[in-house]
Amino acid sequence: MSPNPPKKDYTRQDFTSDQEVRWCPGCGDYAILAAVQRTLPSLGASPENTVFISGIGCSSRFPYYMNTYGFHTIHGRAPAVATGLKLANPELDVWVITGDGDGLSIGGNHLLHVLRRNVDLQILLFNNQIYGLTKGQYSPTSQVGKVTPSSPLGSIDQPVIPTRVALGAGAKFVARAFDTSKQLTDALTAAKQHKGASFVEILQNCPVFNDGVFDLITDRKTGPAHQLWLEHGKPMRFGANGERGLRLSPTTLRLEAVTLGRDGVTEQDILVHDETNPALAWMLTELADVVALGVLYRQEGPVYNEDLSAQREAAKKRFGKPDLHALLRQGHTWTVS
Amino acid sequence: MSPNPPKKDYTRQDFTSDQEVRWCPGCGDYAILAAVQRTLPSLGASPENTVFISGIGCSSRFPYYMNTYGFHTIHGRAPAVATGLKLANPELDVWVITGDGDGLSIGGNHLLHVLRRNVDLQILLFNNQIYGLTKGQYSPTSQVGKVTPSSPLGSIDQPVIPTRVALGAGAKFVARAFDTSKQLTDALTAAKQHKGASFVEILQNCPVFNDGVFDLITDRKTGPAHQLWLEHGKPMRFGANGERGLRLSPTTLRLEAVTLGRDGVTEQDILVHDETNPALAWMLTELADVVALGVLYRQEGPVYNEDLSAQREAAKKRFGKPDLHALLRQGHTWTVS
Amino acid sequence: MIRFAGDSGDGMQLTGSQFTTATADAGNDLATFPDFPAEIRAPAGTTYGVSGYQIHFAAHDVMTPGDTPDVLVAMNPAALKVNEDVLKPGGLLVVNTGAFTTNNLKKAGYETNPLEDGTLDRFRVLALDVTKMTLESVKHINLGAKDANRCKNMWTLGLMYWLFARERDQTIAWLKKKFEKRPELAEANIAALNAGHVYGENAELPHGINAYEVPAAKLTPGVYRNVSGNEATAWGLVAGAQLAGLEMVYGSYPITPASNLLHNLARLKHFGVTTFQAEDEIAAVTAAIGASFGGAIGVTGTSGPGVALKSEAIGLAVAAELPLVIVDVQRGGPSTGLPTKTEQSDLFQAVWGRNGDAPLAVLAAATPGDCFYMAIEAVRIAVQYMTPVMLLTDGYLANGAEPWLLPDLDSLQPFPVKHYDDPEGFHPFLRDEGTLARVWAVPGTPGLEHRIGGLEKHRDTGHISYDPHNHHLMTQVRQQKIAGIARDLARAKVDQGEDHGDMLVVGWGSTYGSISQAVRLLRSKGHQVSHLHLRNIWPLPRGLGELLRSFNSVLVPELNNGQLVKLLRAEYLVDAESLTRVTGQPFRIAALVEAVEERLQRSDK
Amino acid sequence: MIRFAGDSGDGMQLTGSQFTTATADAGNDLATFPDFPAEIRAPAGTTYGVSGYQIHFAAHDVMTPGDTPDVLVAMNPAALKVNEDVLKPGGLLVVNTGAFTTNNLKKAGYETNPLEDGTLDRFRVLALDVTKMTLESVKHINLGAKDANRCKNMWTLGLMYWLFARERDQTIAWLKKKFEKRPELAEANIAALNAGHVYGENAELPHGINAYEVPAAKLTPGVYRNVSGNEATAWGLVAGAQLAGLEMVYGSYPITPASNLLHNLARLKHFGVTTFQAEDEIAAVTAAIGASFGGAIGVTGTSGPGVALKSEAIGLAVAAELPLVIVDVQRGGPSTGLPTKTEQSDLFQAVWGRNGDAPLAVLAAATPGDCFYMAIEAVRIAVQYMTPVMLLTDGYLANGAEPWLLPDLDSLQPFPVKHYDDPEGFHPFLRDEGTLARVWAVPGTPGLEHRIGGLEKHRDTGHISYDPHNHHLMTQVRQQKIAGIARDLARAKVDQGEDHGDMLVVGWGSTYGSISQAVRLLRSKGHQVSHLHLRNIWPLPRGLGELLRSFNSVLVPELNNGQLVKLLRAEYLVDAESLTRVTGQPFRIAALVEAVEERLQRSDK
Ligand SMILES: Cc1ncc(C[n+]2csc(CCOP(=O)(O)OP(=O)(O)O)c2C)c(N)n1
Ligand SMILES: Cc1ncc(C[n+]2csc(CCOP(=O)(O)OP(=O)(O)O)c2C)c(N)n1
Ligand code: SF4
Ligand code: SF4
Ligand SMILES: [Mg+2]
Ligand SMILES: [Mg+2]
Repeated sequence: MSPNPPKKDYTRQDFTSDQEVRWCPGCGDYAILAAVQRTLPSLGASPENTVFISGIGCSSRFPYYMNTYGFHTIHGRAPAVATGLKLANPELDVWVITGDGDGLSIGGNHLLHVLRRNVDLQILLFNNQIYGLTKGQYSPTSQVGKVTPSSPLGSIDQPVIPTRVALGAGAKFVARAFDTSKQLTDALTAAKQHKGASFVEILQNCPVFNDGVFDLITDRKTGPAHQLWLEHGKPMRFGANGERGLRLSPTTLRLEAVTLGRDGVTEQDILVHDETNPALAWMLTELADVVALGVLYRQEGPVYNEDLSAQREAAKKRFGKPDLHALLRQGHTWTVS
Repeated sequence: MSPNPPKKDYTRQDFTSDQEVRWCPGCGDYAILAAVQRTLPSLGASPENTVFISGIGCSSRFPYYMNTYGFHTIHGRAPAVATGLKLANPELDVWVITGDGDGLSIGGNHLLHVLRRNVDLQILLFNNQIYGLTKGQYSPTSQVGKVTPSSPLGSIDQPVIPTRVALGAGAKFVARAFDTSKQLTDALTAAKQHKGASFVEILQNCPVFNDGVFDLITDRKTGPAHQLWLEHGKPMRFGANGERGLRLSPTTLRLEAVTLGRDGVTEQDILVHDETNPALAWMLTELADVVALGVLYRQEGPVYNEDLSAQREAAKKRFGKPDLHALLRQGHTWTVS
Repeated sequence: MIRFAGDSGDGMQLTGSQFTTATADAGNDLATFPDFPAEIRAPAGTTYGVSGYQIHFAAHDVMTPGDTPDVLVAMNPAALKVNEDVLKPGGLLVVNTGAFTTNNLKKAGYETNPLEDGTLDRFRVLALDVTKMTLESVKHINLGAKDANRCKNMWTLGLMYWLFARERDQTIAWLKKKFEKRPELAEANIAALNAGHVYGENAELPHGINAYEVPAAKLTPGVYRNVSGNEATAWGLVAGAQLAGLEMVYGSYPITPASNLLHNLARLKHFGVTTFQAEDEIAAVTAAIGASFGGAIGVTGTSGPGVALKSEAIGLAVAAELPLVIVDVQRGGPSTGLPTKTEQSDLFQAVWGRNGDAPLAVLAAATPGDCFYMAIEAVRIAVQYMTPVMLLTDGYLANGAEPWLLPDLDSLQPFPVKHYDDPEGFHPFLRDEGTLARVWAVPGTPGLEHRIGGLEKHRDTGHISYDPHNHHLMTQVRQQKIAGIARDLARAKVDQGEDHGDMLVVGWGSTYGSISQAVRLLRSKGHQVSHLHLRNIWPLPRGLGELLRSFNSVLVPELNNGQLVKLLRAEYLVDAESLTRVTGQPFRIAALVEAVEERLQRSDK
Repeated sequence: MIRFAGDSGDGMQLTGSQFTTATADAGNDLATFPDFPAEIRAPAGTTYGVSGYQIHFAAHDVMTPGDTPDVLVAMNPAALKVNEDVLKPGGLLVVNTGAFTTNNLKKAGYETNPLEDGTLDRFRVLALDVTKMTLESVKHINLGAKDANRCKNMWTLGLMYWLFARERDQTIAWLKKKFEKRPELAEANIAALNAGHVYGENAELPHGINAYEVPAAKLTPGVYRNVSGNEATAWGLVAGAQLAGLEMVYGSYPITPASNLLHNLARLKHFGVTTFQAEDEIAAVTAAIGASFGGAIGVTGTSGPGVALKSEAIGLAVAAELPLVIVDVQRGGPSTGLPTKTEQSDLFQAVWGRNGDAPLAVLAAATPGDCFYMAIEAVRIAVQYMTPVMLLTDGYLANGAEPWLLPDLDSLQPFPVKHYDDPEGFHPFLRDEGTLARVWAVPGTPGLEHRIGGLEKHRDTGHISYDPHNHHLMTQVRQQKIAGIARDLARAKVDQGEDHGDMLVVGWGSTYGSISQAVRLLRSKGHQVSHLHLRNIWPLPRGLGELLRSFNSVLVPELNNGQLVKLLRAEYLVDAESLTRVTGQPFRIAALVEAVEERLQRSDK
């Protein structure tokens, strides 16, 4: 349906809308917006064929700031709206923007189903472990004990792990990054290149209602000891100088963090990342000392909108040109004269 | 709230209501009903303190046939209704009955959240891989290619694996059985004994709309080769004479089925089931040749309704007797005379 | 009028539909009313497992399946139990004595055998051991007991064909096709069919039972077929999309009695129809909205509980001003209610069931065949006004079938959509001055990149606006746009009778047939009664108020507790009276006639 | 009347509420209207980041925060820009010149400096460099620039206190408490407050600006506090549960402007209140229904979009006949609409927004304090009639505060619930002959095991029933039960004026104050106008029709596009006229007066 536009060299400016950005000063959403606006031109995207679909939340204001097509829908339903859009026009490059409340609370079911169907979309979930827009209630990713206006004595809800929910749903691309990480660009690029539903969790700081929850991971000083950036086929090492790594304990079937050179641990003991192994991805979703970042899991698989197009073509071949006149006359008819 | 009834020796009859059972002849639901009615007396349950909450579907007719309290609610919402009931009266023994459509399609999000919160309930999901009540459309567990009235050219939806969805949600008790399996009783018993949300997937034959989808697994002849009944601390063996087993391939980090005595495989090579290992549970949710049955995963954890009760008690201690008069006068007041 | 009744497993729906086809072939006008149990396949012999199929046919036009059948075929005691009260006194009762075993009698709740205790004396009873005679008729073919027994319905059908002088050819052809792969079954069924017919010819039937012959009805000439409302709706949506020149995306979640809309459309992929079986109703409607945003016509179909779930999202389509068609195949409520029964109780929900001031257009189809035209009209209004349109049908229309004069497709007026593509001065809430519709600019169009959503938009820029005055204006524009649709519509006019008189009976939806027949009867008795049937529920057609005021009284019969009547009273301050029936079944003509006469007498005093 | 306006970060809400408290202490009657931006914290200096707080106080009773302020405090150019049109000509404008930088002027959209270009000549302008004077006043305390700058609002408050002769003690005490842990901040803020006050006393203020003194209002004697609607609703629910002798389960999902109902209740665990923050609105309401099934009073609160999502489940509570209270804190629609603005546009949704005939009771609170009593009434009706009850409030009531005469709790009539416990002849749909309420039998009770659900029940056994006649009866019973609630209610009577006359102004909900004042004004001008304010929307109170017909005309002002007016026309066939305002703001009294006078004149001709 979409016309083939003359190729043009787009810049970040071309993806920036004329609307004033209305997030709180210091909000992590700014960094994510900048990363997306910066990355899109390099991926060959064009403003007219790119669409951002969001639900409701601070994060879901995102489309207004992109000079692309955009739809700020209703709370939790962006994956379903995006699915419908892809059904109408599979040529479009569709991104879903959601939050930990929008995508995992009210919208959890749509996320589950868009992932299992493997509709070709990029889904960016901004996880700030809080409901920002409604002024700071705990969310499905908030830690137990979190004191908020709706949990004055501390939350008793066990949080979900977004990447684990995605794997449980059958997602075929699962990645994680954080708002200010320079590797966010890589994650976005990989997500865009993957055919099918790409799920990217982005840890995002909300300075107003949940300041610093990710500091241990994202801080320049403490970060390196807690960031494990994954690369397919490379040993899983982390630490300021890559001095630590992950090993599989063969007896307990659990991953453990070890230090190279200590207790006789050598490079050989460090597990190599295989992004196609679902069990490994599962283990990486929750580690004790460190957070796995980058692409946890990636696996090609049948893409919903492609299968649908194929089925449509097959039907056309099989049933021929649509003929409403004939359709109405299928079965038994009779003539009154 | 609930009175402590005089202990009585209940029988299956005491749990059988006077309503005629209205499932199709040969429906797997009959066997499940019988198993539940048979098992409850042995668990010390009493009709007046037991409640069955269901959504909508053939399976959700279940409560009518139990001589307990029951609520046949609306499509997909049984976990939320049950949560509310437990909040009002934590003493009750509450069972949720749902189907693959009710629990994983429209109700997927409530299932996710009741599992992550770990509300003390037993959740039985009757999986017949079809929408029975609405006459045979494919469901979220139907296999790709399934031809139904709504997928005349075959379904293109990738199915979910219910136990995997449960693990992804953070479930702490995950089991699987099938309608006519005699071990269903054990699974029900374990579910009841577990504190927190117990998720039991029950493979159920729908002779009318999806006859025989589980035959390979449930058939007397072919079954033993495809049923792996798990026992904590025991090697994972299966086959008519237990001649086969599961081994962890250390190179690929995947489970593989092997035959004892062939290629030098011995009892020592067979992995021992550890029901507390989430990664193992994850791998067991989908095996190539065989279906893992029994308790895949069990782990004690904080129980939502208990934490809530504790918090309520703490609040009572801290804030004392409720005094509405004083409450209204908190903060600034003044007198007009 | 004839009613077939038996166990769910007895094949009564097939029998009924074969009889329908044969009757249509005989040139009669007809209407049908299939009535099946809520259980998928209830245990044999129980009353709640009884499946029925009623056909009304006559030489004049038939509007409803009729109140009380003249002939009842009861294949077992339960079928008799459920239906004995509806058979007209003096009517013909055909029973299969072979099924009147002690066990079956008990299951049906009979203490004594009604065939023996005299309770059936008010009917002409034809008690035959159909089971035995069927088995006889097929014993030369090598069949299992079950398959042989299954031919009972064809034996019965054969007898009825004889009784009503119907042709067997088409049923024989159908049986051959159906059992192509098992010719022995085809043979057996045909043998049973013929045996039943022969029995009628030869047997000495008791006094008063003999072959009826209903002469052919005078129908408009043309090609006919039988059509159910869900078929006609599906085809109408396809026709509407073609007339608009658009692809269609149908998002739905199965629900009785709307599911077979999805089934019908799923077979039409080659017509540019994409069906999407969503995870729930909310995903179904939001996917349809996404599709409309993408430039296709988004359609979603469901029944009452599903519409309730969709109401927040429908509000989004109202605010974003996107085209959307919502088909509500109404069923008995509240809540799960009576899922397999019909009702007209979602009118309030359709017109007013949303948060905020969220106006949209509401249409209602009057007959199964009318669903075709109303579906086209729904698509037209949606795309021409950039608005959601709710199309109300119901379980009775959806499953009931009627002979339908096939439309001349060339006579349908196309309404091609041109998506907007001019970047000059563009913003997404630019409006057409006439229709007040905003432009439909579609992703993929260079230079029209824009953002829409559920927040209030500024009238002149399309940007988010919290400006109080602008919100007031936009609220009014949304209302005026919908009210303005009435300009496109024909003025209100009566369907039958004069445009003034003693009483105007105002109906909507599936009561068309019963009201129409009742009014015909009343008029033939000399009453000054007219009938007006509303197809446009919102906005109401121009001139309706005047028309209502031209009658001494207004009666509004509805299969609900009084909904349209409130709308009319609020709009026109006319003292319209309500007549309600919430039994999950259509109005009985006699009851309508009686209600009208009673009121006319009352006002005479 | 005074309006404080500044950047979101300027602390205007705190300033306003302190001024409110001081004013209440001075014995004035008052009403407030906080008005904050939709963004959590919009960039400084922009017009959409302006936060306002308006207080109306007077010696007579005050009903609304007033139309046009007499005094406007504008802390920056954006605040001036947004508010300059509302200040009364000749009103006092206080501006902080320190914030009138070129950059800020540009951000606010001023081309030239309004302080210099003469555009403000119509006001009495008091242009002060508040920033500079504040920094001066706190420089003896060792503070960072940011903290020092933040004291501006207290400086301004001090000046206002001087202008209106208010006491500073209570604000000083409050500051000490607030900054207990950072005494230097307390000290600075107090210093600024005092400095502002001193400035007023000493400065040579321009001609025409001097200390106002508003004498104390004549209020009913008693203990007062300020209360917002969401506080009063929360406390009323708790009181209702206590009067019923029940535990309460409040299921909710956060949504503006209902969230702080959840927050308020979450602090009351020791009152037997369990709050459950659900995963969405559907889980929130179904959990509340589950709790009611379990014998507690289930309550759920939300705003319009949330009610839309809950509508299917509310139908279940109607069908299962379980008590349930739904609080709808209305906001601007349709769809996401204007989430932080007020509106009364969910009335249709409340009364009719469900599938099927699904009647329930609808109440509407008139003032913040009234929320307390209406919440109790909602609980009473829910448990006495075994029905869902919808309580309508709105964003204006929810956040606006008014002085509230504290209720005498002992005078509230208890309505203790006794759960049913007699197995003799029990079935779950046994009804009370008077109220038609079914019995409330609770899991855990021996001998009363039973099953309920959304399918139709038999009237005499409580079992599932597909019987047509029974469905008709049950539909009617459900309707009669709700209609019967009117027997319990006081007959309709006017709130102000005679029970007959030229015009009756009928209002509901948060327009109470403006209508009441407008009618007072009209009556003082000699017009025969009365005011009736509906708190019972469904069923309507007895005698309402007669009353409406006792006036020559009826006007229904609503903050929506005309909803109650339709209900009244449909019910009583009275030609009630609609007056609408959908600006997200309360009615202006002058506009009401004008609208009424215009109509009275029209009918004189
Ligand atoms: C149906 C509905 N329910 C509730 C809301 C209120 N609401 C808006 S955003 C939000 C949560 C936002 O949290 P999240 O998705 O984490 O986004 P964030 O603001 O943190 O970026 C809620 C509860 C709504 N707009 N619509
Ligand atoms: C809101 C709503 N949507 C749809 C339906 C229709 N419906 C009833 S049961 C069902 C699916 C049942 O499937 P499953 O849960 O697998 O149960 P089964 O009948 O197979 O036991 C559907 C779609 C409904 N009752 N309510
Ligand atoms: S509230 Fe938090 S998430 Fe929302 S804009 Fe402000 S800082 Fe960002
Ligand atoms: S349709 Fe299938 S699942 Fe439903 S009752 Fe019949 S056999 Fe059982
Ligand atoms: Mg968040
Ligand atoms: Mg199923």
